[in-house]
Amino acid sequence: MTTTHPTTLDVPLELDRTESAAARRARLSTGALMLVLGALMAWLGFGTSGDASYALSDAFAAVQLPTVALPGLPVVLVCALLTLLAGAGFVSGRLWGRAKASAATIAAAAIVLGFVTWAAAGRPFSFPVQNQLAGTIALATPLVLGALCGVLCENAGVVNVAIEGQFLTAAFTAATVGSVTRSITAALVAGVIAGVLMGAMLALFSIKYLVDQVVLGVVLNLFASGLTGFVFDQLVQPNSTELNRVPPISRLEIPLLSDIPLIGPVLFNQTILVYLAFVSVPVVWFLLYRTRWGLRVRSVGEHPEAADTVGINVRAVRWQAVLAGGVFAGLGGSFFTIGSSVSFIKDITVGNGFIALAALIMGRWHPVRAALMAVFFGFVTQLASQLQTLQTPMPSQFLLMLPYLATIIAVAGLIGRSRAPKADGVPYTG
Amino acid sequence: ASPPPTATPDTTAGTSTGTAAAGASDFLACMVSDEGGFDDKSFNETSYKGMMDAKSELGIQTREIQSDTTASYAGNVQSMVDADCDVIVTVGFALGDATQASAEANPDIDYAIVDFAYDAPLDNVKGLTFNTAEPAFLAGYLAASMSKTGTVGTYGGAPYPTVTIFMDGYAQGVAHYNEVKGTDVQVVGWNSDTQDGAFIPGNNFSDVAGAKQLATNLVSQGADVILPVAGPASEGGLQVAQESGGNVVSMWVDSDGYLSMEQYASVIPTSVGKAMDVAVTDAIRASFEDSFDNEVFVGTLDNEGVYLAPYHDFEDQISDETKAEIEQLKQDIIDGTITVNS
Amino acid sequence: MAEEPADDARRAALRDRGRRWATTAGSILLALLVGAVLMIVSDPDVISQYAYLFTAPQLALGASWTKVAGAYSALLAGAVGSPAALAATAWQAAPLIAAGLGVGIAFRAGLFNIGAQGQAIWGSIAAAYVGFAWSLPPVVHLLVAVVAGVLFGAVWGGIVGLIKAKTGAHEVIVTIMMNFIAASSLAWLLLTPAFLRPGRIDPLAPPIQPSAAFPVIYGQLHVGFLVALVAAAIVWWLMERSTIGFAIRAVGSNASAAATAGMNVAGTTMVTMAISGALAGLAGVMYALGPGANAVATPLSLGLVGSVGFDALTVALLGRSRPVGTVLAGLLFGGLHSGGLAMQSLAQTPLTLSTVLQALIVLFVAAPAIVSALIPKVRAPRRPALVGGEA
Amino acid sequence: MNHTSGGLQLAGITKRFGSFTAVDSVDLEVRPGEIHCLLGENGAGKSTLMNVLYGLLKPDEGQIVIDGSPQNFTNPRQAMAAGIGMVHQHFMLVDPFTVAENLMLGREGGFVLAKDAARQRVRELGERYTMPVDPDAVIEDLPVGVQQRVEILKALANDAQYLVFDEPTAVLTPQEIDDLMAVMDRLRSEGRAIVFITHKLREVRAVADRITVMRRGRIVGQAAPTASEAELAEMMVGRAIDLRVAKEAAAPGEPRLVVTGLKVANTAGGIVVDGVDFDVRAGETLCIAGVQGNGQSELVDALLGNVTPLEGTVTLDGTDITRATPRQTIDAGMGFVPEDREADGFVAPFTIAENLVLNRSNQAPFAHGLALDLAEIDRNAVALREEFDIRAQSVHDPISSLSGGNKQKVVLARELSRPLSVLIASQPTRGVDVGAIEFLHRRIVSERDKGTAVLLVSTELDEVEALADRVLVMYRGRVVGIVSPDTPREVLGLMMAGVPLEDAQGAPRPGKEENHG
Ligand SMILES: Nc1ncnc2c1ncn2[C@@H]1O[C@H](COP(=O)(O)OP(=O)(O)OP(=O)(O)O)[C@@H](O)[C@H]1O
Ligand SMILES: Nc1ncnc2c1ncn2[C@@H]1O[C@H](COP(=O)(O)OP(=O)(O)OP(=O)(O)O)[C@@H](O)[C@H]1O
Ligand SMILES: [Mg+2]
Ligand SMILES: [Mg+2]
Repeated sequence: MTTTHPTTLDVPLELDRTESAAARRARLSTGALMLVLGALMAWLGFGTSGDASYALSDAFAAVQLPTVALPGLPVVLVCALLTLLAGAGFVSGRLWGRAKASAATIAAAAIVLGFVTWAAAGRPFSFPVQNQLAGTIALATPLVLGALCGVLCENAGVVNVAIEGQFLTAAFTAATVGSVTRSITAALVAGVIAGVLMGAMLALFSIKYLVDQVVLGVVLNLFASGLTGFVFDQLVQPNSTELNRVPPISRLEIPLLSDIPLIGPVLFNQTILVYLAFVSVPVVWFLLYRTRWGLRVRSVGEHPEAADTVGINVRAVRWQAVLAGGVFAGLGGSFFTIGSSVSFIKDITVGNGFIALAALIMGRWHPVRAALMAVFFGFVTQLASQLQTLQTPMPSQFLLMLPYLATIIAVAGLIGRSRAPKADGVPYTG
Repeated sequence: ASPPPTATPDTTAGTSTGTAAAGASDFLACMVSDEGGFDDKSFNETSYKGMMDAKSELGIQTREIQSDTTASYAGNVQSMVDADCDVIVTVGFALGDATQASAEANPDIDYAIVDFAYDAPLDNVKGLTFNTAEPAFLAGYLAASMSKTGTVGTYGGAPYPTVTIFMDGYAQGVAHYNEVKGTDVQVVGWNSDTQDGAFIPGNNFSDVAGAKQLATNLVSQGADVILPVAGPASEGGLQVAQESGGNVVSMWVDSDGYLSMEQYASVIPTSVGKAMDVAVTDAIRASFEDSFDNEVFVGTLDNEGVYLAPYHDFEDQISDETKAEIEQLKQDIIDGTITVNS
Repeated sequence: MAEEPADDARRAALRDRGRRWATTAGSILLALLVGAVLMIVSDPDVISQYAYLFTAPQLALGASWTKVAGAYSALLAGAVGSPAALAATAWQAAPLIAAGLGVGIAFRAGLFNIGAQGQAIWGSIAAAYVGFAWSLPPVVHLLVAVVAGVLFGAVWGGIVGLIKAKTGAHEVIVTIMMNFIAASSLAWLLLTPAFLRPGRIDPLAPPIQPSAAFPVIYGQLHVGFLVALVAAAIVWWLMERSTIGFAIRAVGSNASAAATAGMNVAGTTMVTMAISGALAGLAGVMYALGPGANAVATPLSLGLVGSVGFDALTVALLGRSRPVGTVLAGLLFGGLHSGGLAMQSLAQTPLTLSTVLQALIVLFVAAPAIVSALIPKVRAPRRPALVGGEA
Repeated sequence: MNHTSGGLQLAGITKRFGSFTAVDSVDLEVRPGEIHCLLGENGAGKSTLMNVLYGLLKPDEGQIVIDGSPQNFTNPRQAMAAGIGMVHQHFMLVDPFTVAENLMLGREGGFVLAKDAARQRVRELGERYTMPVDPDAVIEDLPVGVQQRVEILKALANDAQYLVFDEPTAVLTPQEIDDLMAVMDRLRSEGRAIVFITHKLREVRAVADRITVMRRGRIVGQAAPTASEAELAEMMVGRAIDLRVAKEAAAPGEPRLVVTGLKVANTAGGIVVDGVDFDVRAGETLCIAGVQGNGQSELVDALLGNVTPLEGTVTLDGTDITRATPRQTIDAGMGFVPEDREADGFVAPFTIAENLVLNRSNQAPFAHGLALDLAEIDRNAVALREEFDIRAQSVHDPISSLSGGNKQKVVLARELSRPLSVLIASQPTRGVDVGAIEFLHRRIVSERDKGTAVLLVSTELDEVEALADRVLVMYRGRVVGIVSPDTPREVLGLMMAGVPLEDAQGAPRPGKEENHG
């Protein structure tokens, strides 16, 4: 007998579509946000006077690009107008597909340009564009690596709240080993090993002993903080000349590429860790989405029973993913000491592991999106820090809150509910 | 929390610092750090050095306790009372209340507090304060004279008065230079009008990486002489200077960085010194010798409680003319011909 | 009709409870052992003695023993060695209990409140402000200050609940960011005229008036500790005997079934976060209004609440999010804190060791199989001792 | 039947979970070229036995022998290598993966995924077994029937000689079941052996060569394919079962629930209920029949107030409840038995007593102000346990300790313990064994007889036939027709696939399994 019935359901149901409640909420809140920011900018704009100058190169850059002076008032007002238009487009629901994406891009650019112009207009200093980019990269590097660690763990179904702890142990180990050996390579290897060992603790307790993974992450962070702090107090600090004098890390200049004006020195004259971070993003993407291993990792994070029924050793794959994640967390942690040529101090990672976790969730567990979110956070943080030096009217404490506020706004207004891998955090007992 | 009063005087710390003169006394000097701890490469550490100096000089016993949280200050001071200390030195304005309460309850013990002075002086507490604006003024003048870009910079660890006083003095020094020389040297990182500037996120005096980022921001705007006022995080400024290929120099604060940060000696033109160690040693000595008084000590250029450190390697790069001008300014400040607002 | 569970079921439950206690005791023991090893290997003076391990073992062992025994006896003395030490432990435990209760309530609603830190900061700000800026009659002043702190904590927590309920934003991200914002807000407030001491510019708020401080009972033991115990009792009633608790537990265990049964999941999320924040705020109140060793409360300043928000997570975890467990866990960690201070001053052992111990204890309790593997007599309970989102 | 002797033997297999013996020294023989049906009520141990065979569970005792050689599987890979393939009771498909990715999982070949080869393989298999699927379709976008097809292809991909189909038909339309039977026929004629597990006795009788019945982990007997349904049911449960529900003809009164022009979107924004009109009268049961995933769930969600409809109105006893919240619809007298019991029906760690007041926990008599009245809650629980024959040691036990049928009794007891205007029951007997079905059906009928309007959603035609006074067939969010429950199964089946009543009545029906009776 053959399947001749015209009636069998063998194609996806083709339904009339309406906007889903979630999409509608995201659209409206995005639009409202744009309107508010646009209005705020317009209001601020009228008080703007003088030019805002943008220095395309750093003061001491070898190749000096011109400094561009933008007239404050008109630029801020135009940016405000663009933002308002985009916001109106979103709220009205008239924008679809590419138009919507373009509007969002334009609004984002207008918001940044408008506010920086407002802040820089009439100030005695110019806004250093190149340094803004360089600072973004420096701040984003460990976040990207930490988020990648989380991407690997959580796609395999192991929640990783312990990135902070992995960072901290790696930073400590790298600093100590680097100080003793005077070798960057040895330090990085040590940092990676520390990250992997912390990963192994996470794996052991979550996969073998089925400890609640969030609980475990919190405890591991505390453990890392206590352990590094104790050994630091007891052993390293009294002998800091031998044990805590990190060797300088040199920049590797990539010929030709580093000569590109503006971005060349930023992107192609960096330390090995920065290159590693940015190469890691496509590597992790490739591993996850194009290899046998990645397929298995994602399957055990989504439906471990299904993986089990086709003969995949769920626990082994989870172990592998968590340990592999440890490599990236180890590199990210090393950045805080070795990567910035800075000696270890207690709790040097100051919550960056949590920010990496936030980037991971905001990036919806996808390596590229998570990395972009890390870069977003780095960008806003650098912007806030840079604006402090422009003598803007905003108190410095408010500026320093900016990245955190921006993250809440982004996650509440633009991103909303995000779906984790289905088995994320669920121990496999089968 | 107050540990029970069972302790015998500490010996571990003492042995490492060198033994006292013969006939070690049973006079006990004690110190309570603030949250930074005695390894902060900054005022806790310098104050601690002052106590250690007193120990080797006077042959007394010492004892110290680090505070981990703000809430443990009172308990820690009390534990020193319980340990029968003769003089208790507390470090930092944050210990002001705990010190006051303890001093009022124990009129027989002498107290000294670093970086703080009470509006209504207490009989048995000596405030040790430092008018660092004075040497910072000189540093600002020097910085302006050294700058090739016409821009100099400063940043702080947190907007505390003990920090901003440096930044303000520095900016005034630059302004004075501009006035005298008719130049227009700019200061990034401090705005004298709003009394606000560039600070490390999280009020973090130990975040060297954050400090480094901040110093990089200043340099990207053309600052070529930097005064970091951020305790151990000031190292970030030195690093940026060292990696700048000779374009940037960075000063140091509290102690002479040429000596304490010797791996960066080549980029430190001078330091804005704050002789907390000397003040602490003096206070302990006074208590030991029964000449303790409650008069607030204000470190000034005049009494050398604050100072501009020697130029060391930069001796040759600073013109004799500038040196002479700075010497004159120092004299003018001492004489009161020039006043530095702080 | 007899509604008693069968006898052997009850016996199994009892046995389980016994095993849980044994596991906890075993965990503490193991943690202390690991801590001892850590102390020995990280002390160059002690380790140097190990060079003579084969020629003169008594040197190495003696040095190790001196080191470890010295540290732990100081720890013990500082935690429970005297009435004053006990009072100090209670002082440390009070905020841990309050914040631990808050984190625990959120856990039971399936929410992970990493934001207790920020909520405690706001609690301390509000309580301290009322404490120093307002003048009210004695008892009233204290009450108003406490209520203000609790209220601000509730608002700061409630905002997270609101954002989560309205937009679906992950509470972990939002609370992390809110912690940073709370800390920055405090830093900023401390420099505003309203919070500066008259005539001074140090970032240190004026001392609170005596009328707003918790009355001292003995040594460092103050009424705030009793307030924490009362809070635990209220939380117990709320969770086990009230309709709100019923809804919180239902939403935490199965939000979708709760919604189908007519419960308002978004509303419950908000209420839970507000209650959680209120309790964390109460922890902040303890720091702001609790008289310290000199019977004077520490003035509002940066770092006043320490890391209570993060310690509270471990307290709630160890206490299985249950009020009684939280009180006991709070006392244990309070003892570790006050003992740790004694260990630092008496035995020159860094305070960070008590952090290590704290983490290890929770880690071992969470994995009873390890404890029973290492200590043969201890059998693991059937149900693990820690909860995440379970009711 | 062209195959060698030997076949597959399970000898003395025992599997315990803690102190509970799920499979108790079971012997089973499967011969090449046969379809061997395994019957048994829920929890009898069928899946457990098959999981042992497939290497997912390690038996405590016993031996697996294939073609004379004893096997010792420690994981499914070895079982697959020995020629065993299995379609599991619950979907073992990774939702966000494509069909090709699911098929290649576990047998990917090289380190870098060869997706083209996998696509090719899907097409080949689909052609060979006349079960075409788009290799690039993402599983979560596919209807359940196609998902089941993917599962079957997965099992066939290894050229397995022994196939286990564990309840594959539970989610299929009658037509899809026909197709599956045809595929099974074809596999049998190729000489492969199939173990077929199902609860639908009709199917058993259609395809089985041999029937083995299990009860409480043991084999209780063999039956011939000619045995009647009543005989099979009795073997399974161990007592005579009345397969027909005794009920009087309905005496419908006023319309109580009236739905007009209802339009509902799912969470992704697809319009899955598209202009539905119907009413349910007092004292009648309206059944919504249809294949799972045709908008029934969303329709019911909208009625309860869990989702807000895009258009249309719903009234309950004349009151507009279109935009009411679940709280309001419940208070207005709507009783609700959700489709997914575990997800929506109860709170697993809560006690039976707590679950029995789940939707009235903040109302008198169970609460006064903020305080719960525990005594009253207990009293209520004890009474309902008695009335609904809930088999539990104590009402203070967590509901999770109950069997599926008893969990469902708790849910139904909760809903029926208060005066209702309308009872909405979705799949009230899914995964429940024959004995409990009997009880649940009787209670639903008696609620109807009290004058409650009953809206029953079911994908099981047997249940529809047993309970309905009128049958509404839904297909892709629309009403295909409202017909009498006497309508022939074939016609209902075609309607469930979207064919309007008139066309369905006229359509010639090929097929061989109409030999029931
Ligand atoms: N992993 C497990 N742990 C404990 N008990 C289990 C486990 N798996 C199955 N059981 C129990 O073993 C018994 C047999 O279950 P099994 O799934 O084999 O039944 P079944 O015959 O397939 O029932 P159904 O028709 O409902 O699929 C049930 O009582 C079930 O609760
Ligand atoms: N995970 C488990 N661990 C231990 N015992 C279990 C487990 N699951 C089920 N059981 C026990 O197995 C027995 C059968 O449970 P199960 O849920 O399979 O019942 P059932 O026969 O399927 O009933 P029903 O037909 O009503 O669903 C019960 O006594 C139950 O307590
Ligand atoms: Mg069952
Ligand atoms: Mg089964």
